[in-house]
Amino acid sequence: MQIKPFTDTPIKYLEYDGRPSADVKELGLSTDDYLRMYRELVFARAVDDRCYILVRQGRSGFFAQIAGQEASQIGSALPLRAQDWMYGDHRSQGSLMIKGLKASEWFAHQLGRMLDPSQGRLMPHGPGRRDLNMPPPSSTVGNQITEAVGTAMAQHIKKSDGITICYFGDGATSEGDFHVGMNFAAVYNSPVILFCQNNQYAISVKLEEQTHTKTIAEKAKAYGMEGFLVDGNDLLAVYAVTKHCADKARAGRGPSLIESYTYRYGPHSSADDDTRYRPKGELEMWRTQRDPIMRFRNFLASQKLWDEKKEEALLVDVKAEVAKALAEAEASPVPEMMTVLDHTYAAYTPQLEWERKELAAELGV
Amino acid sequence: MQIKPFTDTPIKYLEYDGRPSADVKELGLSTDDYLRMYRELVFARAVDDRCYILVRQGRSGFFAQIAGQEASQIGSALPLRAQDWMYGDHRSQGSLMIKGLKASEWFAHQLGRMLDPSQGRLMPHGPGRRDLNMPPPSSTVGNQITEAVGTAMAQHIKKSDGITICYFGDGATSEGDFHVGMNFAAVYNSPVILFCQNNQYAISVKLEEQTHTKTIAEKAKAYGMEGFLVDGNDLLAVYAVTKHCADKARAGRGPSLIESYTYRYGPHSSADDDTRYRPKGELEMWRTQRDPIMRFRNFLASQKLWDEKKEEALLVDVKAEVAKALAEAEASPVPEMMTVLDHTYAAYTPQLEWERKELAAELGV
Amino acid sequence: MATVEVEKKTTLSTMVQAVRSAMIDEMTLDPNVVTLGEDIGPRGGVFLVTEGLIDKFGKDRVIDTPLAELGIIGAAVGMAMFGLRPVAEIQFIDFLFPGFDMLVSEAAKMRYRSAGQFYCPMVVRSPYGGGVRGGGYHSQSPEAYFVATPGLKVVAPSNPYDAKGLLISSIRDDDPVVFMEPKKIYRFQKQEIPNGAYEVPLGKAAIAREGKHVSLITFGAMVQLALDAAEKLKPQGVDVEVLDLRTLQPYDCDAIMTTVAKTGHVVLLQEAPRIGGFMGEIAAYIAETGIEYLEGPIVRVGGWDTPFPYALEKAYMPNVERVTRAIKKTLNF
Amino acid sequence: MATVEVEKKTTLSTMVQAVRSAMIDEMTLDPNVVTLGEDIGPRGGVFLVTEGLIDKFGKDRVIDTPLAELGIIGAAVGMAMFGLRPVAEIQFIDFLFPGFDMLVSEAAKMRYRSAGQFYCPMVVRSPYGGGVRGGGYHSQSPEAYFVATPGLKVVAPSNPYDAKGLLISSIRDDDPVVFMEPKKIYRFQKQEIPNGAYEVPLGKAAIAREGKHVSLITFGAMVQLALDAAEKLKPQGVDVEVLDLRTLQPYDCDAIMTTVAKTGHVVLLQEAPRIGGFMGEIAAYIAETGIEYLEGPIVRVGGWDTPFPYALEKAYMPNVERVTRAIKKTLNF
Ligand SMILES: Cc1ncc(C[n+]2csc(CCOP(=O)(O)OP(=O)(O)O)c2C)c(N)n1
Ligand SMILES: Cc1ncc(C[n+]2csc(CCOP(=O)(O)OP(=O)(O)O)c2C)c(N)n1
Ligand SMILES: [Mg+2]
Ligand SMILES: [Mg+2]
Repeated sequence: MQIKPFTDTPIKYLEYDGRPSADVKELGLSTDDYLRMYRELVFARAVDDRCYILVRQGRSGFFAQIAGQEASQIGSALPLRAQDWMYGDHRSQGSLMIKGLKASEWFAHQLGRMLDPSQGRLMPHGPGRRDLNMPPPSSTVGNQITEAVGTAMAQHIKKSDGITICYFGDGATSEGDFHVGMNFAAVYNSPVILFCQNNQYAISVKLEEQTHTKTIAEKAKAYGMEGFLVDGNDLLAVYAVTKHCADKARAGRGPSLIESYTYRYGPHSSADDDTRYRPKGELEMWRTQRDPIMRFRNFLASQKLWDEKKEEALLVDVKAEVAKALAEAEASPVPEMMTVLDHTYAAYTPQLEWERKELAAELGV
Repeated sequence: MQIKPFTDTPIKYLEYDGRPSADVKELGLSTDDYLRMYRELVFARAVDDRCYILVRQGRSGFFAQIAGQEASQIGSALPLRAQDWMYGDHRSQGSLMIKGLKASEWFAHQLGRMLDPSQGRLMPHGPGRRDLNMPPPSSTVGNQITEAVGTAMAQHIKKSDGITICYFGDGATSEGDFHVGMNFAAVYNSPVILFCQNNQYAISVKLEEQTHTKTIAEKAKAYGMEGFLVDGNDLLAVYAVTKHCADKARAGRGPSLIESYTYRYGPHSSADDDTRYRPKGELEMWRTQRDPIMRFRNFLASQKLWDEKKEEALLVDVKAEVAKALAEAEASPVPEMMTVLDHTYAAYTPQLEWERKELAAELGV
Repeated sequence: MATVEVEKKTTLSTMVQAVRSAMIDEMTLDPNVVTLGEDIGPRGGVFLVTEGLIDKFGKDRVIDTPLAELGIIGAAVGMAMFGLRPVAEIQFIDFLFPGFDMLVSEAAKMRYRSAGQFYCPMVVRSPYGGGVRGGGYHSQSPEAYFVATPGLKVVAPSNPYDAKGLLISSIRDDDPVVFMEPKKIYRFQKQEIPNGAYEVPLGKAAIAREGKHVSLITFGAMVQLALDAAEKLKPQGVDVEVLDLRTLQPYDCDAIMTTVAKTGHVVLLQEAPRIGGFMGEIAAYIAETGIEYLEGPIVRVGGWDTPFPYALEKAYMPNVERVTRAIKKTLNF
Repeated sequence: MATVEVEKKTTLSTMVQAVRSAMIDEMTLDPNVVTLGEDIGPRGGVFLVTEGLIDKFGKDRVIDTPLAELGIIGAAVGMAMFGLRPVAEIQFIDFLFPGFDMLVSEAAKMRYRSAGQFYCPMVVRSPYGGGVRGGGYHSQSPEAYFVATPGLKVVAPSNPYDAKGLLISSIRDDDPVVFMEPKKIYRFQKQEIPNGAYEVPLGKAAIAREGKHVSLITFGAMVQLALDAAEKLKPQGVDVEVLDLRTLQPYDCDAIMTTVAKTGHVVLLQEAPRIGGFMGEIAAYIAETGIEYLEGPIVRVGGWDTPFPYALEKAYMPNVERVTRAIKKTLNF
């Protein structure tokens, strides 16, 4: 698989209508792989839709949709292995679930239940799981970047065969964290992939107000790093580029910056009103002409791997799985009030012991 | 004057031996200008030498030499006008003095006397002067960068005809401040010159350990900004490039990054021991073959503007001026103990009033 | 100076509206006032405090910034030194920390280190505090950091009227002010507030409720909780005085001493964790200066000494029960 | 685990040497201990704490970093989560602030927000404090910020023996520790300290001097000043007990209460500005829990509430005169 270095035309494997525009065979993916990939896209969208409803019902306090970015998230997570580390951001549940987070856990996270691996301790933008090498995403935009680089430095020091991927948005590239993380990654030649999902907005701020370059990917050069610009709505292209960078990192050939050019359909989060800043027609264009799921379905169809009947069966199946996952989450208890003091330190300090007594008295337990 | 955009060969007007390698006439400098420039170089070196002695005598607690960087500092400060703002760093006294700081004030700063415009309130790495539009240099590496950009934004907002120059070192480019400042400058097309003195070391850390690019100047592209690499030991080249960028900023054509490639002769500061990290022979090479003062003197000689006699007269003259400035500084009183509480806020708070009484009691005044 | 056109005398306003009104009045009166922050332009800020401002004052004075708090605060410092009066919005105060260095190393110390030549007449305004299901990074009350930084002033209003008047005073003040807006009560209450600019002085506390048995000292969103607790205790014959500090740095020594001398019992209420919290300062001040008045322990009520939780916010935040227990602890000493 | 070879039993050491010895012993014993910071490689750190370490342990474990505290602390967090025990050196604690966000938003909260799954066994060690003609940015004592951050531990030794033992305990601790090294006394005193690793437990104060009239509570470089003040007052018949807190978060409640109960008089001594300072916490704790023992006001002594000066350092820093005046203030109440 040959990935050419940065140009300002996004790397594509599929045309917008799904027809292959590059040699997809070189990816070495089987029919089963394709079918799994498609299922993951559809599943991620279904989870997203369901969460949106939870928020509207007032049952979840916060939600950042990934709709529109499924190919970007899934395509970049698939090349990773168990020993690899993944740092998500506030909009990466698609990737987290590929790494192993269960949908039921994600729903529990939305609902603040004990099945949530973070046990309801985080605003629901993504929990971590230690056994998956997946720290809880940072709320403070950009904080995960230097951490991911530190983990990659540790992987090098400990001669681990794992690598690290780190997700962040276009807006995050303006923070000092991006700069410092990029520089450390390059200076230490660390096995890390810095994966920027450029969905063109940071809340209301468009990329051209965020920075004065046309792309994010070209910024890599300022660090002596390789940068790649990929069409983030093209699952195969995202997969190919990420796989390339993962192999490179594993081979000790250092870090890469990937810009995945995509678009979010929802408002920034459940607290946002995107009609205030989105130009008319833009969303409609992306939804109808650039949708990553439709594009991959068309690809499958072009390869005679998909038809209406298969689609219907899949939707039924996915719907059932989503319902089951949500039910599991709902069956999970809310955290006990007394646990609010747990996990501040490895052990209770004298001060926290004192507070534990006060809290018990207050709660009458 | 035509300045070509970034290449990784530093822009030069003079060969190392002082012969012009470009058309110096296009700079429009008169013989008087040349002679003043030379005097400033020699004067700066003399002040530097004198401060070094003050430190060795234990009379000054801290000093960061500029020796070796005189052309870089003076050449970049000369194109500025009174209404322009200058943000120095911990090693910019050469520039501050061109902007108008008196040598006597600088010595008073070293000694912590009242003639110091900062009245002994700063470790002596550079005082500010409000009437010169010159804030006190930041101690925290990089902090001045976003401030300078903010000032330039204000200049734009208030339609001032001033511009801003901001000095920092190669090491400072690793801080988030550099990144954020560069990005803001480019996004707002602010009238600012970001002037990096690359003296190849940040204390002991060589540039190749600091960042993975060969130059600093090339980083400008990552912000959609113009970058220039100039031979920082070539006074005319530094002058020409800075003048170009100043004119550009004044014309509303936005910010520039200038990398001035130079070398420091002294240890990082009076607290440093540079033998621990400097490769043998390096310093000697720079001192004997790249010295900015020698180079400019040779240029003058090549133009038949200088000879031994003039040199001797100048040295006598400069020595006297330096001695006079130091004497003035020494004649200045040390700050009164009771003033330690002044200038925390615009007015004394009740808490500080209380402390004023306590301090008076403690001092028995 | 332009004048603000006044049609009616007052407007019924939430705190968000009051803050917005302060911004509009000051920006109208003083062309040197500008505001900058993330999403404050067409989006109007995530809480709509700056809604419509960009249309009124233009892009030069209402500056949508890249996502970098270091740049927001740093640029504000550079603007303020130049002579503007920037009002920097930090979207949530939890996100101030990428720019913390600029605030504590630069804004706070510029006047001192330049011997009064340069100073930073700037405001950093930001929503703070819990009670909105915001979890660990949209709920914090980090006033302790700011109060521990000489050179900064720290202000936190508890109602719309004060919010407007205190913000105007903060903008006009020649020192850097951290203006903490209790987001929990952004839309909790409406008050008639004067149209046109007015000042509520910095450094002056207000008695939110007179009482004689115990002094409950607090600020911001906790004032309402204090009043609720006071009402709760009234039937039990406990008469609580509630002091709303309004300015935390410099705090109002006289008002504190007056109420302590009056009641002899002190409860200090904040949302933040207790350890190392701001109320430690007030306790220390009283224990040094007013110990002769004390008839019981000084009791602090705060959040627990943990990061701010999400699902268990209720178990975390101070509540009427916790406050009344504290009051009884000092009264029954 | 490798073992440390012990030739003599003790070595006469300054605090710098003690800290260096702790680093060498722990890095020898535990291959997961690494250290990173500016100029810590061939330069050996600006105070020579890491002198020679890069030759002993190689570039992978003694990591000279680019000039970016955000990266130093951020990378340390990522290393610690992975399973290393990074010791990050911040050249002067005044320069921690570009990385403050990573410390308070991430290191401190990682365990809590992941419900105990991820945590950060890391140490941020840094020289702090005044008395070295360092001016406003090489002299600060910002412990108040760290203590106000649940999830962090804060340690400050006052002598070489404690420095080594406390640093080893901090490295072995599973929580993030800010280890503040009083640079004023880096080379002030030599003590015989054990060769080979030993622990001084976190969270335990030490009585630096027994006394019965007044409890002078302090830490770090101020312990020496406290002892000097105690000697000064001895001829006047005032017997001062000096408590060296050693760990500021979690502080030693029992030790504090024991000395307060014993003497009934409290003076709290720190270098930092008083307002919002760490000692406010101790005052509040005593005023809540031990008020019945108090026979006079709790008096705080600190730096003034200004930024740290340069030329007037002497007028700024606590001195024997200031401490003795405070002691008399509470004794003569
Ligand atoms: C340091 C910080 N500043 C501000 C915020 C508020 N905030 C949350 S997400 C966001 C925009 C992020 O944009 P981008 O990085 O493009 O990611 P996207 O949301 O588009 O996926 C902002 C401003 C924050 N969480 N952290
Ligand atoms: C934020 C911060 N970190 C560390 C320091 C300590 N320090 C002072 S100068 C310096 C090196 C600066 O190198 P560079 O930017 O190249 O400037 P130079 O000294 O070479 O002129 C360091 C590490 C500091 N002052 N501020
Ligand atoms: Mg985005
Ligand atoms: Mg340098």
